Amino acid sequence: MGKNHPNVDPYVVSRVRALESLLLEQGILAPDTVDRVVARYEADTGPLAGARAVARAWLNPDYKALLLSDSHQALKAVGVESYDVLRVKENTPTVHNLVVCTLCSCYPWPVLGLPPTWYKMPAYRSRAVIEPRAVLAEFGLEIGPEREVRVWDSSAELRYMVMPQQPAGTEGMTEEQLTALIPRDALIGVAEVRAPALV
Amino acid sequence: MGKNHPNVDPYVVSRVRALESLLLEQGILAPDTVDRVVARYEADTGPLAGARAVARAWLNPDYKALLLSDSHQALKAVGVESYDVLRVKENTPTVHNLVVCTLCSCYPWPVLGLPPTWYKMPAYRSRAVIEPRAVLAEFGLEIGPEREVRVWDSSAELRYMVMPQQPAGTEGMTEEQLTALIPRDALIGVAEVRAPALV
Amino acid sequence: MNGSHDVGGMHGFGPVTIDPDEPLFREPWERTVFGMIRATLPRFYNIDEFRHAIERMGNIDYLDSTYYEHWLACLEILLVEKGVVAAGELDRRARLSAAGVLTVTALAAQAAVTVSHPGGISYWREGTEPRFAVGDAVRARNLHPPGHTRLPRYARGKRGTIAAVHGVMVFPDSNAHGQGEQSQAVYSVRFESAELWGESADGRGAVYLDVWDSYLNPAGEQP
Amino acid sequence: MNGSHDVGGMHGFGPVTIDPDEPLFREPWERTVFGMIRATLPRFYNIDEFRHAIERMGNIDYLDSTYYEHWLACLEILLVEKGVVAAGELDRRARLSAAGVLTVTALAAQAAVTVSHPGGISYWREGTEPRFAVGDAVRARNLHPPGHTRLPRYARGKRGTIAAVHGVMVFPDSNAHGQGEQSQAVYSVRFESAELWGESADGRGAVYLDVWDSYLNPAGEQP
Repeated sequence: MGKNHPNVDPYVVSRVRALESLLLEQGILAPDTVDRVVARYEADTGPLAGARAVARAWLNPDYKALLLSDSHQALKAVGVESYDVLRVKENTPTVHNLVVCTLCSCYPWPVLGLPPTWYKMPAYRSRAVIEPRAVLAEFGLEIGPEREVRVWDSSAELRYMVMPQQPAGTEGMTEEQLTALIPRDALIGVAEVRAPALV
Repeated sequence: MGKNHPNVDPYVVSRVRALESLLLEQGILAPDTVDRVVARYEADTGPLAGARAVARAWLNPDYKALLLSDSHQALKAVGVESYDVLRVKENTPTVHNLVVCTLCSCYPWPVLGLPPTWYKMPAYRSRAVIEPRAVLAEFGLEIGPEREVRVWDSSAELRYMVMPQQPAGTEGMTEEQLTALIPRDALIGVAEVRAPALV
Repeated sequence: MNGSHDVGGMHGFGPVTIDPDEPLFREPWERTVFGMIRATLPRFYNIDEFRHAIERMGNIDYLDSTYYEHWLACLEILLVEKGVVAAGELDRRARLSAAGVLTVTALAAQAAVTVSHPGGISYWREGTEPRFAVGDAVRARNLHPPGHTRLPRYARGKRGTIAAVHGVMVFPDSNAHGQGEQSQAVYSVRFESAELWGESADGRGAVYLDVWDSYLNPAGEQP
Repeated sequence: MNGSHDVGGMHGFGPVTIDPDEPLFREPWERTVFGMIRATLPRFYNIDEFRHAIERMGNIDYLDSTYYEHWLACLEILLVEKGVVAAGELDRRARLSAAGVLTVTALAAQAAVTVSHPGGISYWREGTEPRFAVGDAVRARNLHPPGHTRLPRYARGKRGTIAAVHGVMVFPDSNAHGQGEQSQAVYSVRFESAELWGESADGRGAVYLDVWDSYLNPAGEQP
């Protein structure tokens, strides 16, 4: 299992198939259940709902205030229903925010999709709380010593998303254009949003 | 490697042989070095020097005082030279002592030989400091709630040995007889010394 | 439980390894495991039992296996414990599957199994007034329960400040062990990096944890 | 280093497993590794470099390997780092050995390699007056160095009492990293079980740790 055997493990495959067969026979799974529950994550690979909410917040101060104070209502406006546990943390010139789950891998699926593998691995989870600046530097993000780093460790059922700073040079862009600029990593807090390069 | 593969690992054997060949060629090992350095541990499997020191202490109050206050001098009398880091901790009706090394596997080789595998494993090392009574119970030793358990975690170059209580019914026995009664585990603190069963 | 899952502040796991091209699932079996968890949680076990089952894998297996292997272990542990599948039958079928002779028959009558939406499970509860208010100085208790807990080791005994009062939520330490929801206030607590890590802190900053009421004491009290 | 080796207070490793009939060495290669460590320590590396090399194995490998596998890893790491053996040559010979074609030639001229007796290495040093005396109330500092340290995580930030002043000894945190002996006082410090584990303590008792001076503050100061 695990890191020493990254490829298909026939033992694991057999166990999964055995379990699946038992759940199918008992009607706990239908033949199409797996396809149905993974469909939205396989389809919804971007632009993400979270990116859209951030883009709208950049353009609309009222929406931004709502997203920061009552994300439940704000998310409905970008098509995410019934997600009442998200807290959005705004990056500023003096504060950079970063999201982690040290105890497992909690992550805001409805707004960001399924987490990347690195988010779920001990290397990120262990280091994000004790040396966030070193971790961010590995992602290419140097945070100046005067800027505070706030790490949000998702230890309860609350979930966190970062609102990155709008980059200079994107004034006048539409919500659609801004949404496309915002990578998932900026919403976790390990990247910034960059203006499109001038060609 | 490790727990999932307890048997001979051909990879490990090859590495060891490769390393040994390099050290032999450079004269860092001689053909007999390994035999010579393990000889005393393979020969000296008991009675242990530690057991002899404890037996003598039971019989001789002056020796006991010396063993508890200056083990360096006391150990010379039982044939252990130059071991100036041992501290002997006496069990009493109100105190039970237990030895562990949570960070690695430090152990008083010159008086107790090489440690048993359980002493070196995470199960013992992790639990001895947080639930010593539960660990002792698994070894068959129930410590009453009024009795204090002192755990000696060997975090520096000091080493620890427990002086168990002399069991009732062994008065009049010789040092030789008492030495043979004292098991290694009693000197680590996970056993008591029992009088020989009446036959 | 002071287990290997509680990695916050550990060294020795190496650099963060990023695969920019990784697929959503690396193997088809991961996809199946994902679906099986979604179809059985919370029908047969709750989220806290799910997390604790992973913690119960054992420290070495936990670290030496992947995310979806954790989920598989959880399914095997909980569906057997809850009586949904029999351990022996699971083993028997795994052997048949390994030999390529497992016949799978879906129950014909149930084309439409409904699966709860993850967002549809609410952990909010009604409850009493919170004990602490924003700005209060608190200290995380020095707790080491052998069972499930969501107070990571790195925060225990440390002082913090209430940054927000979230509301009342189900208590994982009881809910993971069949001891009911015992719902209580949850706070966002700010712990300064220097308080958590001393001189090893890597600069200005803080960690915010979501902390249940019973994990906290007023700052003046000992942990 | 907050690594997997620092297991004090962890759960999840299962019961203590005792084999009353275990041999001194389970395999011949363990015996060879034992001899190789004895022949090279302290000639090529010191005890603190030895311990830290094991800690540097990585958290998974550390937990998923046996005691003598730890020693082998240490030999491979340190003898390569110290230039005693070349990594490539070691790999080459391991392949030859695996193929059963490794020829071993001992250096003829050195029948009498002398090996230091472990008791013959002294860690005691001369030094200044200790800062603390028996009975003093102290608090272990909240240190999280990425390198070697002998202050286990479970004691950090905790209050204790000086039970004995051992004397002056080599400081592992520097000696493991080529930064000299920086010798300092070492104390026996008594930590009450209730201080360490709160309500999870399993009864009357205490843990005694041997603690270097620079790991401690007076109890009144913050950790």
